[in-house]
Amino acid sequence: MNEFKFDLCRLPQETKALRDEVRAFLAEHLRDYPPSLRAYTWTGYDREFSRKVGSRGWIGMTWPRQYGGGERSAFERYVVLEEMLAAGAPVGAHWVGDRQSGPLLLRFGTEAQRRNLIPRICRGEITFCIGMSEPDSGSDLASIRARATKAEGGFRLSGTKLWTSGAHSCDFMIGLFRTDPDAPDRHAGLSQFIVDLRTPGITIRPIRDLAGDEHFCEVIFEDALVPADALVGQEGEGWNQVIAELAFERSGPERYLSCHPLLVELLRAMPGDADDGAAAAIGRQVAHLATLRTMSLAVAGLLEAGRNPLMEACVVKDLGGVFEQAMPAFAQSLLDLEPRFDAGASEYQRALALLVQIAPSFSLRGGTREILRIIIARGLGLR
Amino acid sequence: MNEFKFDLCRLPQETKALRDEVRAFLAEHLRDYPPSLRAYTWTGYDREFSRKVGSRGWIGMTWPRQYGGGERSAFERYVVLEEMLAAGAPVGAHWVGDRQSGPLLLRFGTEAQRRNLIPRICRGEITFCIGMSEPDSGSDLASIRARATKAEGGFRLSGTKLWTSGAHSCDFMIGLFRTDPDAPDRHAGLSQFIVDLRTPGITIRPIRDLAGDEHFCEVIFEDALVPADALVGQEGEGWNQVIAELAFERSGPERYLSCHPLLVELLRAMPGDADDGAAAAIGRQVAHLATLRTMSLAVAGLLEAGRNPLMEACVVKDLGGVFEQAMPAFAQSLLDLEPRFDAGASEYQRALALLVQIAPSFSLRGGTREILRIIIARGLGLR
Amino acid sequence: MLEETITRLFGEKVTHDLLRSAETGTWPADLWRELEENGLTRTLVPEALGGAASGWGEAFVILRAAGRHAAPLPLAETLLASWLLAAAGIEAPAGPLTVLADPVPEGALSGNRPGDRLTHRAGRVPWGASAGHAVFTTARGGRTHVGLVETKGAVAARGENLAREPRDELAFDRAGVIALGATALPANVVRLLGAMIRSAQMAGALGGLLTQSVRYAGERVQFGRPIGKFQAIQQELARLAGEAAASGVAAESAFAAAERAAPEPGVWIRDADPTFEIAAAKVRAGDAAEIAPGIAHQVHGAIGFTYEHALHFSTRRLWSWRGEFGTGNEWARLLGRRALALGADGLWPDLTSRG
Amino acid sequence: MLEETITRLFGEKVTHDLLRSAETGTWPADLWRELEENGLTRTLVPEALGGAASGWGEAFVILRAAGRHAAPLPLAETLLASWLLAAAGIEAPAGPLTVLADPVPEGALSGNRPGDRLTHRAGRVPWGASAGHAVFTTARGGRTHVGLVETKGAVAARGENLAREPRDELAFDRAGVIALGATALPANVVRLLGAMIRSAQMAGALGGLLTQSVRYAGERVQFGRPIGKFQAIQQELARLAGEAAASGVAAESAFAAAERAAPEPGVWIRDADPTFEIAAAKVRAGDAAEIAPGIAHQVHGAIGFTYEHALHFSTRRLWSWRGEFGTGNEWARLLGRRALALGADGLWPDLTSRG
Repeated sequence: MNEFKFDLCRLPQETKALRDEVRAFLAEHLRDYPPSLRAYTWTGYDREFSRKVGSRGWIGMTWPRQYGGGERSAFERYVVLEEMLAAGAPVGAHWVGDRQSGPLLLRFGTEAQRRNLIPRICRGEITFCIGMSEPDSGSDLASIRARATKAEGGFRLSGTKLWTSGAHSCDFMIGLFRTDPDAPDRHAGLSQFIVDLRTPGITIRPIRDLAGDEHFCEVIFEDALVPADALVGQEGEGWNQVIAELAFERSGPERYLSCHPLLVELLRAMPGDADDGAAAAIGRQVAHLATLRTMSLAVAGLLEAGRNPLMEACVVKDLGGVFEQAMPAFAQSLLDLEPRFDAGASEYQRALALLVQIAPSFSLRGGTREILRIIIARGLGLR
Repeated sequence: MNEFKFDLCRLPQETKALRDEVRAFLAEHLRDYPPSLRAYTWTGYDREFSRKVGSRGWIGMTWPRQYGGGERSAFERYVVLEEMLAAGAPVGAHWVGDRQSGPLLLRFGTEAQRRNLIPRICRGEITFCIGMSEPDSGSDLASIRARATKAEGGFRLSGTKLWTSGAHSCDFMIGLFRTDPDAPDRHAGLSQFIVDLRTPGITIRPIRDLAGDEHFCEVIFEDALVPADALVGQEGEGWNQVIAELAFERSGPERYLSCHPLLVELLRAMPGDADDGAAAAIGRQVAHLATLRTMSLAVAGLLEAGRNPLMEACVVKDLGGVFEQAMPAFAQSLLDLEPRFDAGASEYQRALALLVQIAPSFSLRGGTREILRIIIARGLGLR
Repeated sequence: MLEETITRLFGEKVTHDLLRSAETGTWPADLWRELEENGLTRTLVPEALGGAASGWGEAFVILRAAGRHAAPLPLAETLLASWLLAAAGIEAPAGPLTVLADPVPEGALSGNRPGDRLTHRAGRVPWGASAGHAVFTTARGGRTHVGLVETKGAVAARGENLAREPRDELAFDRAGVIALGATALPANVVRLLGAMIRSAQMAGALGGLLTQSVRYAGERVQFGRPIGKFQAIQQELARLAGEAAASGVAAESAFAAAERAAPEPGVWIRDADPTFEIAAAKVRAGDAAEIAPGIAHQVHGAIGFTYEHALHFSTRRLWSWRGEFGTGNEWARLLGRRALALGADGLWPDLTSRG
Repeated sequence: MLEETITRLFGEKVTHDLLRSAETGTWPADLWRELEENGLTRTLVPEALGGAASGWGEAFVILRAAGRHAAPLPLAETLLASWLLAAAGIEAPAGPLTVLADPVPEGALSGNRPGDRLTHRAGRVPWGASAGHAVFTTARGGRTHVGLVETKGAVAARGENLAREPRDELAFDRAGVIALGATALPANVVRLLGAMIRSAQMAGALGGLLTQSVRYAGERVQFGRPIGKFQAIQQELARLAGEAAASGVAAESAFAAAERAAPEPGVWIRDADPTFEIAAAKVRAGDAAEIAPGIAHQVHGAIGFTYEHALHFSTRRLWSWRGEFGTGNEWARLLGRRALALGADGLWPDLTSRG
């Protein structure tokens, strides 16, 4: 059996000044940003805000300077990220670019792709979405059917991507398409493309969610022609590139801070004479929060040290997901206030209303909880 | 899909007097029986007590008078049972006979078997255990290897039964043995036998459990000769008979009252100034307890009406198991008292100490929780 | 019979389109008329007052079905309001009715006869603006009186719950009291029976979640087979089934207790106080509402979070209803205080004395 | 290195037989001698006082291993006691030591110098009768003093916890105080660091549960295949792994905080108070101890409930340790009161200021 190994990791002393800078920035730019919007955390979308963040050098912080990056440490990036998330800042417009698309291009992209796109990501100018899921493939990505067919001038894309977060407000999609329909293995024959979403033949339909927001999209490709250099990495290597990309996704502070603004507002709303039971309940949340942060930092440290803490990242994601998903019910167990978003609702109630509705989705993001646990079980040596 | 159907069922008015009788009986005979022993509920073993219960006509209550039964209703039996369990009475010595072996013999036994055994069960004179599990078969009963081979004068039994509760203090085992090793289907070729445990060639080894008690046994058969009329029902029909027997097991009050004596002592130990959080936590337990009882009674009513509420019984067992298994942790969340059983321990602490240790086993009794839920899922139409 | 009728009616009429349009504020007039024509809005009213004279058992069947189908109109409130009026010997006016959850203070009424005036502000009144009349209670000389007012002109602010059901603020300013009558009912009767009707609706919604989730798990294919074949999904659906079943039993039990306490309007048998069963039902449904929607959404995956899919009509109602007419916490506190007062030796005898 | 040594030592010496005999009251003399010879009983003592001068980080590794193997002797208590003595500049006597969890009241001592007398009764002293000496704390003139007494003659009653580890009552009646010294430690230092050492032992025991359960799931065949192949079992083992990992991280974090607060005995840096991390570790381990033993037992089935199987040596310790030196509830209350005092805008800055 593989024992999971979390080497503790403290943030270097130098990060203190950076943290103060970020806090000052947030205090200035989010002065009037209400808790009910902070509750959206990394799904909050504000291009203007992202440009400001970019101008401070807080996007692509660890990337090479030659592409506009900051060549700063993973810990400095971690500090910026966790401050943004804890404050519920609207980081959605640069979220995917900073977290997934940029690293992907740096790793698998051509020099031209990097020169063209990375600096603009760093400035917070361009926004990305990820086109993986399809109507008939949820967790089972290998069943993807959207196709890219070689054609005069590049590739023609056809098919439908579903649940693409934020596509209606993005500039580019990193999409997974089947380039070789005859590949013997379902995982083979897939390739990744950078798709300019203004390309003719692409229709984007936002999908309203249960809370009334439009966040998911359906993206329909009807023989949309993309140039040959839209291909990212090797043709047919899409699956392996995606797997590498998913690993970036697993254990950041976004894995346990999605409901943090609610915890903050709950503390604000608590009566002064909270009884012992309520104090213990809050203390328990704090203990779990602190532990998750230590675990997540440990994984960041292992990554920075060049190790590959895949299983540890899965464990953080699993525990963090359970933690943040339970937060709305926890809040309701302490305060008998109705979750609502109509005219008379308080900011606490609005934040609660949003999270009551969307928290159940937290165990679906980036693979369901069941699948995550099966991966962990395999890491334990069970199969 | 099969929707589960619980028709509400109130106990008939006539049962009131019976309930009072049982309470008076328990008040008299268990006056000095401490909570730490009551916590054993139906695993508490006291032949003397069982004979007293028998003499009151409270064993085999629903069985035909011609065999010593009471021909009373299932509701009257329910009342006696739940009063005994709620009080934590030591019903272990007549438990299996009343609940499983008697009904089995009435259904599948020969006239001679019934005449010989049923009246003695009713008088609380003889005690039974169930020999099903084996070293290599836990939940998977079809993998049974103990054999019964036809021989001069009856059958020779060989093999080992494991986890046989109370075998060391019982008179008879109803055992499942393989009579046809060549049967094509693993479920075929099994037969049930009534085994007099004094038969030469049988060795009973009690197995000490983690709490220090001896409750489980290993029973080793070395060519033990039982007469031909030890066979119960049809040869080769053992599997189907056992399935019928398991159904008797599923939804009685023992499915949610196993920790009831602890709840009672918790109420006794609670400080007078319990805060709102503690009150709500207790209220929630009461709501679940009341609901489980209503559900269990509904199943009893359906059975009495000749229906076959198999799935409903599984649901009660599942919910009841979760409820009673969580009780020790619930108690500890309300009172910071150490579970202990040494000299200075209070009765509450002793009861808690026992149940902290054995409650995890509640989800194994009569099939694991996982298997139970798979059965329920099938009942929902999933397979 | 009744169950079949109502299930057929809701099944046909409460379409996805109806639910969507109701959430934008459209009153489902056809559905309401259909319910009225079938006598389903007056089932708890005695024949003498023009009703069907059915009992709480029938009301349970109707309200569970209404909850299962997320019927977007104040049927539960109307049944309760018309029963309250009947208890005071008042004939219910036509059309949908609503109730004020808490008693109106004595000083809010200018007198105690019809023709008197009500000055009072009440928040979160279910369907306050859609119901033509509101029924309120008030304590007078030690007795609970039931009164009737028009809502016209009293709508101070529109609001809604998480399920986008109207929850309006009514401000009565010297509103004419159409009728007022004394009853034998307890002072908290509206909150009590309100919790009960919500528990039936919740049980229905939970059953609906189960049906939808089992169906979806049987249809949705992942990794080459229906997801309902995966053990991990089966385990969760079994839990969901348990929560739905328990809530249904608890709610039905509460209605049975109400039937014993109030076998007909106007009668309230104190020795048969149904508070215990009602509190237990609301607590049990509330606990289920914490577990079940998560399971249903987990099984449905992303599609279940879209407004286009019907799942959220049930889950959002559960998230709303669990808090209405008292949260699970509030009712659990009551049960807990009761248990603590009964003490170690009183809990079990009390429980078993109830049936 | 250290981890390998200690794991090998416990792996070889803490056999099933040793554990059984320890539970009947036999002192594992060989094992203790081996630990002493390897210097493992004095790791926290400075070289000047004859110790190994290691830090809390090493102590964590040792105690986690002790917990994982259920080592039936007061190694944790001895490490803590010898560290307390060192903080007061007192040389630790040979042999096993124990600690009194709570400070001795001022009046219990007849003076404040060696040679003075202690009259005091302390319950649930871990290994009170097996340890030759007990270390206690007491407040004098605003400073925490650490004192040393023999346990001989003071054993008033033997007791044990659920894991059958000795928890004795000591009654000192004018017992001679061998040494007494002032320190810079906080008044609740024993309870605080006691909670910390238990959290390390619990993390070890949880890791042990995981190892045992995964091994068993891979070996035990049901329905024709190892039960570890069933998704339902895999889901549970993944949860168990998470609980074990989180508890380990929380405990290690607490020891790291202790190392910052007390980089050597006698030093206590107030600005680096480790209370937060220690409380979090005890709470986290306590929550894990509520979930993990159930999963381990569920996976093991009946065999895990037998005394013959080793599983219960770990699960019973978890059930015992979760309450010792403060339950999870108690430490959670402290964290909660702290969070409430910090308020909405103080929680996050405080958390991040810690590292």
